[in-house]
Amino acid sequence: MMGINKNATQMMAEIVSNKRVGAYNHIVFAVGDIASHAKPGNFVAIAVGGPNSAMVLRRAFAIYRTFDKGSNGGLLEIVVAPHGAGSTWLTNQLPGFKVDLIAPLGTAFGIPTEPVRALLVGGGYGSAPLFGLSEVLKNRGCRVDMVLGASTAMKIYAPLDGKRSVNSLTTVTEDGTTGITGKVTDVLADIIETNQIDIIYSCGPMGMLEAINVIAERLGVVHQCAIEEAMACGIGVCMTCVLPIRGEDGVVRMLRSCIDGPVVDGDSVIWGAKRVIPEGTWGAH
Amino acid sequence: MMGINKNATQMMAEIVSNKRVGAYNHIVFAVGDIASHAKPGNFVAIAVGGPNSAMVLRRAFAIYRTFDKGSNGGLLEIVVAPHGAGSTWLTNQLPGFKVDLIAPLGTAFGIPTEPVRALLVGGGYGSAPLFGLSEVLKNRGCRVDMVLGASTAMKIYAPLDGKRSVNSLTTVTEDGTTGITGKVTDVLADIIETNQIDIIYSCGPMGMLEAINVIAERLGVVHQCAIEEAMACGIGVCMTCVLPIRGEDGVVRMLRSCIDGPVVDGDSVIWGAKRVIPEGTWGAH
Amino acid sequence: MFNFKTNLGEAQFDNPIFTASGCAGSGRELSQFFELSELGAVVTKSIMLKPRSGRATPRMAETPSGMLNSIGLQGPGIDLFLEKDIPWLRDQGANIVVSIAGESVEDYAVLARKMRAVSGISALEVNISCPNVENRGQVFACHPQTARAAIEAVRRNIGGELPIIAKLTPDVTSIAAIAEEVVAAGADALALINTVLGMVIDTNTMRPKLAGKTGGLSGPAIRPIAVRAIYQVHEAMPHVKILGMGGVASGRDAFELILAGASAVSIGTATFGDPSAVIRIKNELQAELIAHGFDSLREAVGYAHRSEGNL
Amino acid sequence: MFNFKTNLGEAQFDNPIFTASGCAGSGRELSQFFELSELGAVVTKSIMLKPRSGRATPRMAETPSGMLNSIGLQGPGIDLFLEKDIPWLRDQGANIVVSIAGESVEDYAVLARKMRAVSGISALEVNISCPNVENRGQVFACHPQTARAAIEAVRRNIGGELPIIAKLTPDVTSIAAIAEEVVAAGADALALINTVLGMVIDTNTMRPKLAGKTGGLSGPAIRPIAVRAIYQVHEAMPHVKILGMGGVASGRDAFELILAGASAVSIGTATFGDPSAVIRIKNELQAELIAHGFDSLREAVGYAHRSEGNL
Ligand SMILES: Cc1cc2nc3c(=O)[nH]c(=O)nc-3n(C[C@H](O)[C@H](O)[C@H](O)COP(=O)(O)OP(=O)(O)OC[C@H]3O[C@@H](n4cnc5c(N)ncnc54)[C@H](O)[C@@H]3O)c2cc1C
Ligand SMILES: Cc1cc2nc3c(=O)[nH]c(=O)nc-3n(C[C@H](O)[C@H](O)[C@H](O)COP(=O)(O)OP(=O)(O)OC[C@H]3O[C@@H](n4cnc5c(N)ncnc54)[C@H](O)[C@@H]3O)c2cc1C
Ligand SMILES: Cc1cc2nc3c(=O)[nH]c(=O)nc-3n(C[C@H](O)[C@H](O)[C@H](O)COP(=O)(O)O)c2cc1C
Ligand SMILES: Cc1cc2nc3c(=O)[nH]c(=O)nc-3n(C[C@H](O)[C@H](O)[C@H](O)COP(=O)(O)O)c2cc1C
Ligand code: FES
Ligand code: FES
Repeated sequence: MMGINKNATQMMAEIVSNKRVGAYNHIVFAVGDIASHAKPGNFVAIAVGGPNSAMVLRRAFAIYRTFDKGSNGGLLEIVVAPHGAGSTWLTNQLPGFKVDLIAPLGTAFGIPTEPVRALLVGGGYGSAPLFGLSEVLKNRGCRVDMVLGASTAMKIYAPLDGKRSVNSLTTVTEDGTTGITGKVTDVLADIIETNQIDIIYSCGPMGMLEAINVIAERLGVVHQCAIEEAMACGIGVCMTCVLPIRGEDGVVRMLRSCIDGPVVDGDSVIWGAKRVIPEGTWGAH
Repeated sequence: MMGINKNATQMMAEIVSNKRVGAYNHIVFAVGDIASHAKPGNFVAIAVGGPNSAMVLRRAFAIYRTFDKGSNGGLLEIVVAPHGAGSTWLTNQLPGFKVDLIAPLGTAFGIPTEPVRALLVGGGYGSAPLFGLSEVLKNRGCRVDMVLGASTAMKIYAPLDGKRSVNSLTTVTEDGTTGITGKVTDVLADIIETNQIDIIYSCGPMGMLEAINVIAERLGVVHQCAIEEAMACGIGVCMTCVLPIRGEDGVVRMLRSCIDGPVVDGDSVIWGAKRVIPEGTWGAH
Repeated sequence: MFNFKTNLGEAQFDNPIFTASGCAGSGRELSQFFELSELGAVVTKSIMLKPRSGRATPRMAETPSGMLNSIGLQGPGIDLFLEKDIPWLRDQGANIVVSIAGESVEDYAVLARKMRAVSGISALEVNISCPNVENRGQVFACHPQTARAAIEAVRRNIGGELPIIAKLTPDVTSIAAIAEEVVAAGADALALINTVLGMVIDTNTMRPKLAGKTGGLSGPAIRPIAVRAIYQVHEAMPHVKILGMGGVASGRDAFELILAGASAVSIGTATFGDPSAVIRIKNELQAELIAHGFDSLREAVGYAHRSEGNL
Repeated sequence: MFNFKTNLGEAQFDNPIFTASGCAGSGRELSQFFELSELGAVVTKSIMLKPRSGRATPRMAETPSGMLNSIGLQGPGIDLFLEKDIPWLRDQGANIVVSIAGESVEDYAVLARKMRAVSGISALEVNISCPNVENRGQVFACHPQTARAAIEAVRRNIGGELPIIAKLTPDVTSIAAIAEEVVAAGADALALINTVLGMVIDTNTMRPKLAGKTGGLSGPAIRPIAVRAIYQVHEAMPHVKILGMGGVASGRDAFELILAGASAVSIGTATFGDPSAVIRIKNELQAELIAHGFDSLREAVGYAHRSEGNL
C-alpha cells in the first residue's frame, strides 16, 4: 500500500480560462508550484458548488497538461464533460473565479527507460491525459501512435497541438461522424501488429479498458490503464474507490484507485468485478 | 383567515442593480407587472443559493419601493442586510443574474381615507418599506414624520430622496455615531405630543415594535406594525410563521404572519409570546 | 398512451403526485398557483378532534438540505374542518385524502366515526406519528402495540368504505415490523415516511432553536432514509401499496421512490421553496417514466427490486 | 488562558477534535496535510479480527448535503494493524483511540484481550453498529440485549485500564434506552452517532446504487439527528461523557454538538471534502468558545440544557 502522492497540495486556484471544445470544457487554472510536480496520469480533486453547496464531495479530473512557469505562473489544465450537477457547475464558472483544488494526486503512467513503440488509446475525455504522456514519451525517443474513440465526433477530444505530438492518430466513432465507424477495439490489433507496439497506455470507460486488456493480453503487449472508480475523498482516507488488484505476491486486494491508481497495470486488475468481490480476494468471506 | 395575496406571482427576476449602502445592499429587480400590484408593507420571497444549494427555503424581504413602468419595465427594490448564508449569497449576486422571486406577498399598511398626522418608525433595514409608505401618505395629504434608529450610523438606511419625502426625520443611534444617542423609543413620546400624531407605522425588530406599542397604547395612538417571524414558505402553507393575535371577536389565534401579516394592528398582537403560547389562545391546552 | 393512474387500496387516482400532509395549508393558498384538480390528490393537514393552537414559536429551523419543524398540529378541529375546508376542496374538483391525528386511541375512533359520513373523500391517511398522551407522550407509531391499537380503532369505526393509509415514522428500530403490525390491524396502504426527529441548537442563544426543542426533519436531506424505508417495507410486503414521501424535489426524486416501491408520492418541503413544485414534479416524473420506456406508472413501482438476473 | 482540555472516562485529551472512525485512513494519508499530534485524538478505522475485503463497489453515493457509504469494514485485521499502524501512529505523537468491531460477542472478547497489552492507546471505541452474524445479521446496537452483551464482553476482557467508548447507531426507537444499557454493561463513555441507514436508487440503472444496496448516511444532512441524539442521551445521563459526531463541518457545528452535551467531537465526512478540516474546525471551535465568553471547553458541554430561568 502506497501513501498519498507526496507532492499533493491543497490550494485556491483561479480559473484562467474556460472554453467549450466540442462536448467538453477545457479549463485552465493558475496553480503555481503544483504544475512542476504533476506527471501524466495524475489527477486533481476539486470542490464543487461553492459555499452552501449541497454537494459535499470533491470531483476528480485527469490532468490534461501543465505548464511550469514557476510559483506565480504554473498552469494546470483539465477537460471536463458536463455530466451531472458537479461537473456542470464547474463548466459554468468564469475566469477569475477561484476553486478549491488538490493536486497532484494518484499514480502516473510509467515511462519506459528505453525508446519503445507506444500506443495511446483514449475514450471520450479519456484522451486528455494522453497528450501530456505523448510529449514525455516523444522526448524519450519513443514512437507514439494514438487511437481515440467516442460515441460521436463532438466527444472526440483531440486539439491541434495534441494531434501534432503523435506519429499517427486514428479516430473511431460509433455513429461514424468522424474517422472509422465502430469501437476503438476494432482497430487495435491491426495497429499493434503493423506498428509493432511494445506498450499500450489507455484511459477511458472501464468497459473499454477491459476490452483493450483482452487484446493486449492476447497479443502479449504491456498495458497500463487509468481507471475510474467513484471517489469520495481522492486522498486515500475513505476506502470508497477500491477495486480488486493482484499484487506482485499474487494476492488480490481491494486497493484504492486514488492512491494505488488511477494508473495500474492492466493485467493486475481483476476485471468485471463491479458489484461483486472476486473469490479469493484478501479478506473476502 | 385571509387567503394569499391575490396578486402573488412567481417569476425569474433579473437583478438590475446591486449596490452597497452603509451596512446594507440596495438591490433592484426587473419584475414586470408585479411592480404595479405591490403596496407598502408587502414583501417578496426569494430562493437563495442557486441550483444545488443546501438552503431549501426562501428568504423574505420587505419591498422598499416599486416603479411601475408596465410589464417590461416594472422595477422592485429591496434593502438587504448580509446576515447569514442566504442574505449574504443574495448580496453577492451581480446585475444580470436572475433570481426566483414571489411577490407581492402579505398584508399592506392600511392607508387612512382622511389626511392624518403619521409617524413612521423604522429600526435598521426596517426603514425600507416606510419610504414607499410615506409617499403614499403624502399623496393623500398626510403630514409624515419619521424616526429611524439603529445600533450605529452605518445601519441607518435613509437615502436622500427618502429623506426628502418626509416632513421631519429624526435619527437615533445607540452608539451616537449619528443623530440622537439612544433608542427610538426615547424620542417617540415627545414627537407624538409635539406633532399631535394620529397614527404610528413601524417596522423593525420585534422588541422595538413591542416598546413602540407600549407608548402608542399609553398615548392612545393607533399603531400598525410590520412584524418579522421566521418563515419557511411565505405563502401560507407551512404554519411556521405564526404569532398570537386577537381577532375582532376577541379570540386569540395563532395567525400566520405571511398572510395575516406582516402588517398588523399593534394592539391586536399578544406581545412577548416568543417560546410560549399565551393562555387562552384558541386551541391551547 | 401513457397510463399515469394509480391506486392505494381501493382508492383510485389519476396521477401519483399528492401534496404531503401539513404542507399545503387548506389548499386555498396553493390554488393561487395551479388547479388543485391537476394533482393526484390533496392530502389535508392532520386534523384532530378539537381546535389546537400548536406549539409556540420559533417553529422552524433551516438545516443543510432540509428543515426542522414543530408545528404541533395546529388546526381548527374536525368539525370546523368538515364544515369549511372539505366542501371548498370538493368544489375545486380535488381528489381528497383526509389526514387525521389523535392523542388517544379513543380520539382515532371518534375521528373515524366523524369521517364515516363524509362524501367526496378518497382515502383516510392516519397519522400515528404523534404523541400518545395516555402513554407518556410516546409516539403511537414507535411501538407495535400502540400503532396497532390506533389503526384498529380507525378500522372498526370507519365502516367498510374508506381505504386507510397508515402513516409511519422512520424513528424506529424496524419500520417493516411496524408496517406488518398496522397492515394486520387493517391498514389498506402505508404512508412512508413522516419526518425524522432532530434538533438544532442556536449557537447565539446557546439553546435549542425551536420552542418545542426537538422537531421533525424533512426535505432532501432525508430522501435516502425514505428510499430505504420504502424499499424495506416493499420487500417485506410487496402487495401492500405505499404512498412515498421524504425529500422529493424533482421528477427524478419521485421516480426514485417509485422504483423503491411507492405507488404514489407526496411532496412536502419542496412546496415551501417552490409553490408549484407539485405540478413541475408531476410533469418531470411523467417525462422520466416515458424516457425509461414505461407505458404505465404501475410497471415502474418497485422496479428496483427485480432480481439481478433481469439486469 | 483558555482551557481546551477534555476527557472521556479516564482518558485525557489536549483538545476535543478527533477524527471519526473510518474517515482518516491509517493516519498516514492525512499526515501529509498536518501533524497528527495536533488533534485531540486519532480514532482509527474499526478493526476486526481477520483481514476483510469489505463490500463490493460501488461503495458510495453522494446525497443532498451528505453521502452514503457501504465500505463493509475493509481492513487488515487486528494483528497486522497492531504491528504496522499503531507503532507508526505512536511515532507521530498522536493520541490514539482504537476502534474495534466484531461479528459475534466472542469477537469482541478476543479483540479486547488483544488490545489489553497494547501500550500508548488512550481509549477503545467499540463499534457495535455492525451486523451480528449470530443473530440474522442484526446490528448489535439495535437491541438492548446484544448491545449489552458486546460491551460486557469487552469490559470483562480489557482489564481495568482502558476506557471503553461504546459507539451507537441512531437507527433505534430509543437511543437513550440503548445508552443506559451499555453504560450499565460497563461503557465509560458513548460515541454518538454512527451513520443513519439509507439507500439511493440510480435512476439510470433503476437499481440500488450501492452494491450492498443500503449504506450509511453521513455528512451535514444528519447533523440535526446527531444533535438530537446527543441531547437526549445527555439529558438522560448527564454524568456520562459523550464523543459526538455527525455532519460536523465547521467550528460552529462542533460547538452545537458540545452545547447539546458532547465532551469531544469527531469529524468524518468533512475530511473528504477538505483534508485539513479537522485543524480548521479545531481553530474555529476555540474561537467560538472564546467569543461566547467561555474560559474552558468543559463549561460549554451540555450548556443548552440549562434551565430557562438562566436565560
Ligand atoms: C480518476 C478520475 C479521473 C477523472 N477524470 C475526468 C476528466 O478528465 N474529465 C471529466 O469530465 N470527468 C472525469 N472524471 C469523472 C468526474 O470526476 C465526475 O465524476 C463526473 O464529472 C461526474 O460528476 P458530476 O458531479 O457531474 O455528477 P454527479 O452525478 O453529480 O456525481 C455524483 C457523484 O458520483 C460520482 N461519479 C459520477 N460519475 C462518475 C464517474 N464517471 N467516475 C467517477 N465518479 C463518478 C461523482 O464523483 C460524485 O461523487 C474522473 C473521475 C476519476 C475518478
Ligand atoms: C416579513 C419579513 C421581512 C423581512 N424584510 C427584510 C428586509 O427588508 N431586509 C433584510 O435584510 N431582511 C429582511 N428579513 C429577514 C430575511 O428574510 C432573512 O431572514 C435574513 O436575511 C436572514 O437570512 P439568512 O439566510 O441570511 O440567515 P440564515 O441564518 O441562513 O437563515 C436561516 C433561516 O432562519 C430564518 N431567519 C433568520 N433570521 C431571520 C429574521 N430576522 N427574521 C425572519 N427569519 C429569519 C431565515 O429566513 C432562514 O429560513 C425579513 C423577514 C421577514 C419575515
Ligand atoms: C411544516 C410541516 C408540517 C407537517 N405537518 C404534518 C401533518 O400535519 N401530518 C403529517 O402526517 N405529516 C406532516 N408533516 C410531514 C410531511 O407530511 C412529510 O411526511 C415529511 O415532511 C417528509 O416529506 P418532505 O421531505 O417532502 O417534506 C409535516 C411536515 C412539515 C415540513
Ligand atoms: C466512509 C466512511 C467509513 C466509516 N467507517 C466507520 C468505521 O469503520 N467504524 C465506525 O465506527 N464508524 C465508521 N463511519 C462512521 C463515522 O465514524 C461517523 O460516525 C459518521 O460518518 C458520522 O460522522 P460524519 O457525518 O462527520 O461523517 C464511517 C463513515 C464513513 C463516511
Ligand atoms: S477516494 Fe477516498 S480512498 Fe480513494
Ligand atoms: S411562512 Fe409558511 S405559513 Fe407563513
